[in-house]
Amino acid sequence: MEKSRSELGQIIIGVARDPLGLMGLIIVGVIVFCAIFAYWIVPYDPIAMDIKSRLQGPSAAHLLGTDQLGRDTFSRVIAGGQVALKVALPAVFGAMAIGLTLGMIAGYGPKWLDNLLMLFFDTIRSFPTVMFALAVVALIGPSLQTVVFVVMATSIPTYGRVARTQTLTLRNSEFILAERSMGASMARILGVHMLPNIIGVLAVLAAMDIPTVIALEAGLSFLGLGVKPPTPSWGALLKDGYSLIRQTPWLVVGGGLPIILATLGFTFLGESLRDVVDPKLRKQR
Amino acid sequence: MKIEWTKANVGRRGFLKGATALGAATALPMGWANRAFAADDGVLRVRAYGDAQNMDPAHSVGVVEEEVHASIYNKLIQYKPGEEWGWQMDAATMIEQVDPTHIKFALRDDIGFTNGFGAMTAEDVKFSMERIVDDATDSPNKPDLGPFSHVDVTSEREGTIVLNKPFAPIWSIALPYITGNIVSKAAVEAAGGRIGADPVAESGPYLRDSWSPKEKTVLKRNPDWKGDAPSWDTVEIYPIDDENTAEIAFEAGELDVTRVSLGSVERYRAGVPNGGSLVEKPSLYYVWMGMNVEHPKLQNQKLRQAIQHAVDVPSILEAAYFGAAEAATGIIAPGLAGHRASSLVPPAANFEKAAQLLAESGETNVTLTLDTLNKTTFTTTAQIIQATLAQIGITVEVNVLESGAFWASGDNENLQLVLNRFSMTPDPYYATSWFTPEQIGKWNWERFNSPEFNEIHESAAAETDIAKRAEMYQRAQDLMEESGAYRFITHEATPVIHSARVIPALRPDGLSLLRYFGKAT
Amino acid sequence: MLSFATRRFGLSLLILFVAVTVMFLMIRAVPGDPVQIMLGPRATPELQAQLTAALGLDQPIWKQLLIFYGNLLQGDLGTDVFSGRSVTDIVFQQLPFTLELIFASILWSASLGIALGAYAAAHPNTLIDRIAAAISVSFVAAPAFVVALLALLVFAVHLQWFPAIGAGEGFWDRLDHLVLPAFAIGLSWVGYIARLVRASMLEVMGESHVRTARAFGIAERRVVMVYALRIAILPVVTVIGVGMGFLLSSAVFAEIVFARPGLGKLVIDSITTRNYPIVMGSVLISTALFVVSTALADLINALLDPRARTAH
Amino acid sequence: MTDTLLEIDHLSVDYETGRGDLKALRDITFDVNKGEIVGIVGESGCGKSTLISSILRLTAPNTRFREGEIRFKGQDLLQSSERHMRELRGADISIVFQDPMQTHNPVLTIGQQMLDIQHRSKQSKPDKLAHAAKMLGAVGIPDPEARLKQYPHEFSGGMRQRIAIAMALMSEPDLLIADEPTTALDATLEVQIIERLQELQREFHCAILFISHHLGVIAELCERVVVMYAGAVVESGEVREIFHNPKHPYTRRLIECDPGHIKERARVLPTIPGEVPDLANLPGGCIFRDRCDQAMARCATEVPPLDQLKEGHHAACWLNHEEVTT
Amino acid sequence: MSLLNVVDLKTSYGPVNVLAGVSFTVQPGETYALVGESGSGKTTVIRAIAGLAPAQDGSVTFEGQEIRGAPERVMRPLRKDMAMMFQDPVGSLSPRLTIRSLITEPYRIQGMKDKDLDAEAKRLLEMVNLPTHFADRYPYQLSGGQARRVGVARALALEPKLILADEPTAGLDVSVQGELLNLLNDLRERLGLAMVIITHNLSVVRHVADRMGIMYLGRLVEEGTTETIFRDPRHPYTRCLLSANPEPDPDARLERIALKGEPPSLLKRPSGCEFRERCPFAKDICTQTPEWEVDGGHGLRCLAPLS
Repeated sequence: MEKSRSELGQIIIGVARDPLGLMGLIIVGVIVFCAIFAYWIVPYDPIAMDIKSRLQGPSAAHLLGTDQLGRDTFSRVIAGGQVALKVALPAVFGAMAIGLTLGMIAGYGPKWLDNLLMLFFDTIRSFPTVMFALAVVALIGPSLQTVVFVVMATSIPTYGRVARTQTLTLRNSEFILAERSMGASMARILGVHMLPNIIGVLAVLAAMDIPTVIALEAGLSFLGLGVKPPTPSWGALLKDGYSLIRQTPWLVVGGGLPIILATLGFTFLGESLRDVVDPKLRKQR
Repeated sequence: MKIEWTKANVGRRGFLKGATALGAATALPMGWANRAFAADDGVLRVRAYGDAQNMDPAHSVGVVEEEVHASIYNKLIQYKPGEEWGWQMDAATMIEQVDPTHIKFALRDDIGFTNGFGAMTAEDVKFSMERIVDDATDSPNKPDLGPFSHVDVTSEREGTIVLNKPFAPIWSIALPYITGNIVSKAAVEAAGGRIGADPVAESGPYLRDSWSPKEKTVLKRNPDWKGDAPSWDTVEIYPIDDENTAEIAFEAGELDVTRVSLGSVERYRAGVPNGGSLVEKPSLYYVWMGMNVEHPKLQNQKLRQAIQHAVDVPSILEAAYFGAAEAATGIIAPGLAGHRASSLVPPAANFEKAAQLLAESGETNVTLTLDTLNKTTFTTTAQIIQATLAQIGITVEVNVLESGAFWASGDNENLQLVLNRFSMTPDPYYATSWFTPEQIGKWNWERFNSPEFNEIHESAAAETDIAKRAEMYQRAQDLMEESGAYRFITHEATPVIHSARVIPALRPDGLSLLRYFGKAT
Repeated sequence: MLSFATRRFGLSLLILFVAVTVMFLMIRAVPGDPVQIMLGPRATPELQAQLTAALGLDQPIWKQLLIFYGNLLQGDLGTDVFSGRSVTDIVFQQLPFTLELIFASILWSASLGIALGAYAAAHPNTLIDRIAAAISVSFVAAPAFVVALLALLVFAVHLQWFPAIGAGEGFWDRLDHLVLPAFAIGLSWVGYIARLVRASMLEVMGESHVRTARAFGIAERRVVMVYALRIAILPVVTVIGVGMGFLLSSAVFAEIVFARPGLGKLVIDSITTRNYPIVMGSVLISTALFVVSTALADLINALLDPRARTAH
Repeated sequence: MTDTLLEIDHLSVDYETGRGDLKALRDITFDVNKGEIVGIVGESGCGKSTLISSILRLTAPNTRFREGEIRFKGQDLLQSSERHMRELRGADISIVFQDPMQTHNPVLTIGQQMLDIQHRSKQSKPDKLAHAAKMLGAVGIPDPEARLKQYPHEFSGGMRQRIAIAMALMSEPDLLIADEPTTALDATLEVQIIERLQELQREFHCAILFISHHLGVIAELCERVVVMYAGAVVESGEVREIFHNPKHPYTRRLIECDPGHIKERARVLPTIPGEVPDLANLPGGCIFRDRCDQAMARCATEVPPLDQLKEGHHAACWLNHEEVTT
Repeated sequence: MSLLNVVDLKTSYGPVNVLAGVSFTVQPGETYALVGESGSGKTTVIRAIAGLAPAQDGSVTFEGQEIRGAPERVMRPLRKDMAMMFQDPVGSLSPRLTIRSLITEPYRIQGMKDKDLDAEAKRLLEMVNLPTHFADRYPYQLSGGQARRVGVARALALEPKLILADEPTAGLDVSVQGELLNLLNDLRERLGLAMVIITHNLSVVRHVADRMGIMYLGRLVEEGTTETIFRDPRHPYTRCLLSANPEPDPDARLERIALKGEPPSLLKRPSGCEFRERCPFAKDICTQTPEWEVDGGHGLRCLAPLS
């Protein structure tokens, strides 16, 4: 246990040494902080309406103005971070966990299972996301969980394929053969020896995927398939902002800025993470 | 802060030209998109919400298709553009109600069908109307004709429309709207009884020149049209359902006429770009919140009444309709017979009374779901309802549904609260028909079951005395409201902007009557 | 190579079959009824029953599925519920608009992305590399519909450089109409591709054959553009192939905001109106589009990479 | 001086790293005459790769040339323009790398790659291809014209290494650097390559700087040899001299360790215990001291200079100083 | 009873016959070397023995028990007695595990939870002459020689009877190579274990192996005691291999026998004697297929043996 913590510590230190990585770390840190403490930080209740002071421009009282229901945009942006993470984290990590499991099984298991899983992955991938989302939303109704499910389902193949490729590469590597020669079970090989070597690549992929997921939530919101009102999601902000862009451009700014910031943060973090985690690069150090 | 998207002086063309001619000033009026306004090309560009896919009036699915049908076909009578509902002669030179069940008409002799299908005859009128009520046609528009029986052809251009019983909406719905379109009997029969995406024979002032699905429909002047010549040579109809896009297209000079969103009204009141004008029309739509009286949670009438009083309509109008719409008093819009001057429950919420009613109901810890469509206006409205009901301690969860699922709510017995909006034709008969007991499980989502209401709906349609008829419909709406199943919200409004070169011809509810559009000189 | 192509084709057909079947079952499980939507509030029970029967919706699902496949084998996708037109016609009428949009978007975003990525990789850790990275990355998550709308406001209304709506007629006009939508949905790809190319370039540049090329004094330009880029581009081709599916989704937004005809819009409209024949037709075509584009990517990869050619 | 081709003169090279400067090469001095085969022997971490990339000036960005000169035909390469270096690479100085499987671009045909490296030639394309085919034939690739159209992966490792040699010799360079060209190959192929290289060297009269850790190969191929250890030259001289009369303990021990050297079956083999010191954190004195069984007090404090023991034989060890022997 | 008995072992991947029938035996405590060019199938032999590569035909018995194609259930208890060492010293160590976990992995796999794993790790590290603080290091922090020793420690953890070692000195500097071989030799003597060593370095074989087999294209072409083979190779291929080993002596000019060309593709095995086309001593008779003949413990597959 202690060793893995020290490795994690090493990774964090490695990321923090890289200027872009540090920037990513800071941005992500701020977003996570705001998400956790959203309801203590926000100047106003993000769902409290004040119809009299609706559609106000940015001012000292309302940094990013108010929306059509007189809700404080800044507060909604802050609280929206929580929703974004509530969507992105389970979706991305869920997809990663399932994709990883299936991908490793496909890569390590028998050929027929590999073929079956690949068919499964390719089939899911072949639906345009929007079409899939529409059908699912129509089936189970729009909500946070639905968005999570749609995003998760559509990204499983990506993780699955990467995990499979990695597993295929690793399965003939000498250390796996060595484990097999000692009689290690499949579960042990996959869990103890493959997983730690694959998860790094997938974690990087996941970090870079988080902003894409947030943007996807915005897209679904635009089509009216996003989270339930009055939940303050960045996507919902963007959608409201979109329909009022001529009157109140700050609403789009409020929804768009955090997404772009989050993208920068997670991407920088992800790329820096890759540099640190990649053993090829680490050896050179 | 308000950003004005004023037009820049230098367009792309101007840019290029300016670079060569070194005279930026000369380039000024050459803006790229200005061509739409600058050149009087005789093309009227209008926006529709959707694509007119079917050229068969019997299978028309609403206003989008009717806009084209009304231009390429003729009816005995047409709606009159203007502020008041009314009709004018079209294919008929004479039309009169000889008794409550008989209407005599005579046709003009100068209307002919294209593709060599000859002059329009009374036989065509008979064919067009009778095929709609014929079961074999599967026409969704059959109910519009009500108790229509048949047409007696008395001569080549004369005939009598026969009803089974009196039917007041014949003048306001049946004849000037979808079911009134006259098609060529010979042409339809030659086409095998069904018209598809292309008209088989046209007779109106315009001919449908081309249709690029989801892109545009082009109407061209009918050279053989003998009536009043339309002002525009060509009409291009663009299907655009996104209001923002339509407004931007208008401002970019690519549309002459479009309905705009209520949120933009304030901005356009201050001035319409390119010298255009804003026309604010009422609308026939009615928006309400319904309560499913059969749902176990909502069977208590006092609870429903408490909810009625706790919904604050002015807030909704302010936030979701941008103050551009008025509160509704019922399902029948102002200007139509049967409109109520005021509702029984005032628009503004009365939380005291609501709380009192809730206490009387004995219900506590009420949690309800509110189903609504996934459009900003509705979700905004739903959130206000959610917030105002919270004030009397009722928790509401908003279910946002995409349209396919939403419109399938009729047989959803688990429906609790629903935010709904129906369209309307200019006759009260149309409005009441959905709330009859017969419609439970179909369109009467509230499962409002009032024999008296049903009785009024049946008899009012046959009532020809306008004052009496109005009274009956007002009573019908009272019944709805008393049941506690309805909280009327608004009839919306229809703000339309048009370019300076257009004199629009709009129905009182703001819909375009393309054949009457004029040119500003 | 041939057997590889045959197997790839067989797999594509299988994917197509599974995908279409799944979508068929899924869309049927969804509440909603085209008859009700079509007839609107005016439906009488008889009429509904008649139409349901006419559309074959009264049959059990498995039978409908069989009928669907039976028709499909004869090249018939069925008839549109609303307009009575052939679904094949409708879908193929919309397809070119979406294809041209997707191609235009890929073309510009991939060219710019590859150029940016290659430049950044050739000059790693320079200021320009960092700036290019920051700018391109920030576009990755810019939602297509917001970009589209802003592009409309700026370039169509404010500057009036490009037309706002529609798809245009004739080659130049259509191209003119493509600019803004292709910009809007391609933007997020620029950064994505640039990053991908940069990473894969850096990897290739570290391989020893690049060192060999340099050791022979081959001009740096040629080393980067030919020796390294040809290999670095391979994963990009795959990503673009897969990306076609995602681009189809983005196309929906561009088609809504720019009031363009297209498959994306058709899909949305047909699903929300439960227009089953069109849903199935467009699912079939868009899945086929995806399947073909991934297969094409594999093929291009095989052409670019002689190792892949003999490996299979 | 006229027949000296390459002079490495007191060359010191560092790598800047996060842990401080890694002193990869220190005070390297030796030279290569025209038409001569010089071997460089050393185990992992001795600085062979740094030396090669320094000569070609194809160094990593964190490389720092601290001191010294690399003179090629009298001109200091470290001061030359990048343009001049490019002119030299592949023309006057060419190189064969260690791993034949990765030395060619996998997506270009061998013919294309052999065309590209003739970028300085004014010949027509068919002439260039003919020249390429001729070279392939010279290194023993059968049916060279047809094989020009093939891709690297269609050749075996041995063939690829021969192609690499053909490419390196194509411009008739004055200096060929061979960086462990046979390490990745089987013994049978190794001899084939070495013999081929000897033949070609006689034909082209180029000098070869042959880097290898395989003492047998060096002994067979080279005339002179430079022994490197941990970034420094410890001994250099005639092959025969070095192998028969090594003057540095490292050289001596290295030769002893080679099992090929021990003719009779020995269950216990000689070794050099210990590890190469950390170049980022160099101990003072002689770098081999920790592993040397003859180390003295002086070895811990002073770096032994590379002394000339006799004509053409240099060694850096205090043992060779007279005061020790007395 | 021989410890390991391999009889006519065959492996093919699709049309590629990697092993075309290999037979040999290893006695307890004996070191047996398999020698040949790359692609001759050496690695496949020991992987097939350990059940890591498929073997479609033939028989492998370990202590009298048939283990070819045996399920892992049967194999696992046997793996205590049969350990493997791999070519790549660092690459054969699971990169995310500490050295302690790595060398005690066999105990965990065999379910020996009652062992004091820390103490075992210490014992094993000491056995292979590595400092005990190495237990907390990761593979990438080790040099090739150190990693190699970790591999040895792990292979010896359960005190096996047989070690299958694939190129145990590959990638090692000459100065360290001896250390490893000495260590193995030392342990072999102390623990009495038998070894199968694969290598292409003949100099190494001479010092460590009791007997050796020479492989060509997935078959043994010659087998015998190391001494006889070095002294008197009968197969031309063996002779070529032996002569192809450059000696670290500038004056030693071996009478080198040039081997023509490269090994043929396994997909296109030559007819007759498969070495014929490269053989400097080929005769007309070599168009016939040679059989494996054993004479006084010396096996040979050649129709025109050297005397």
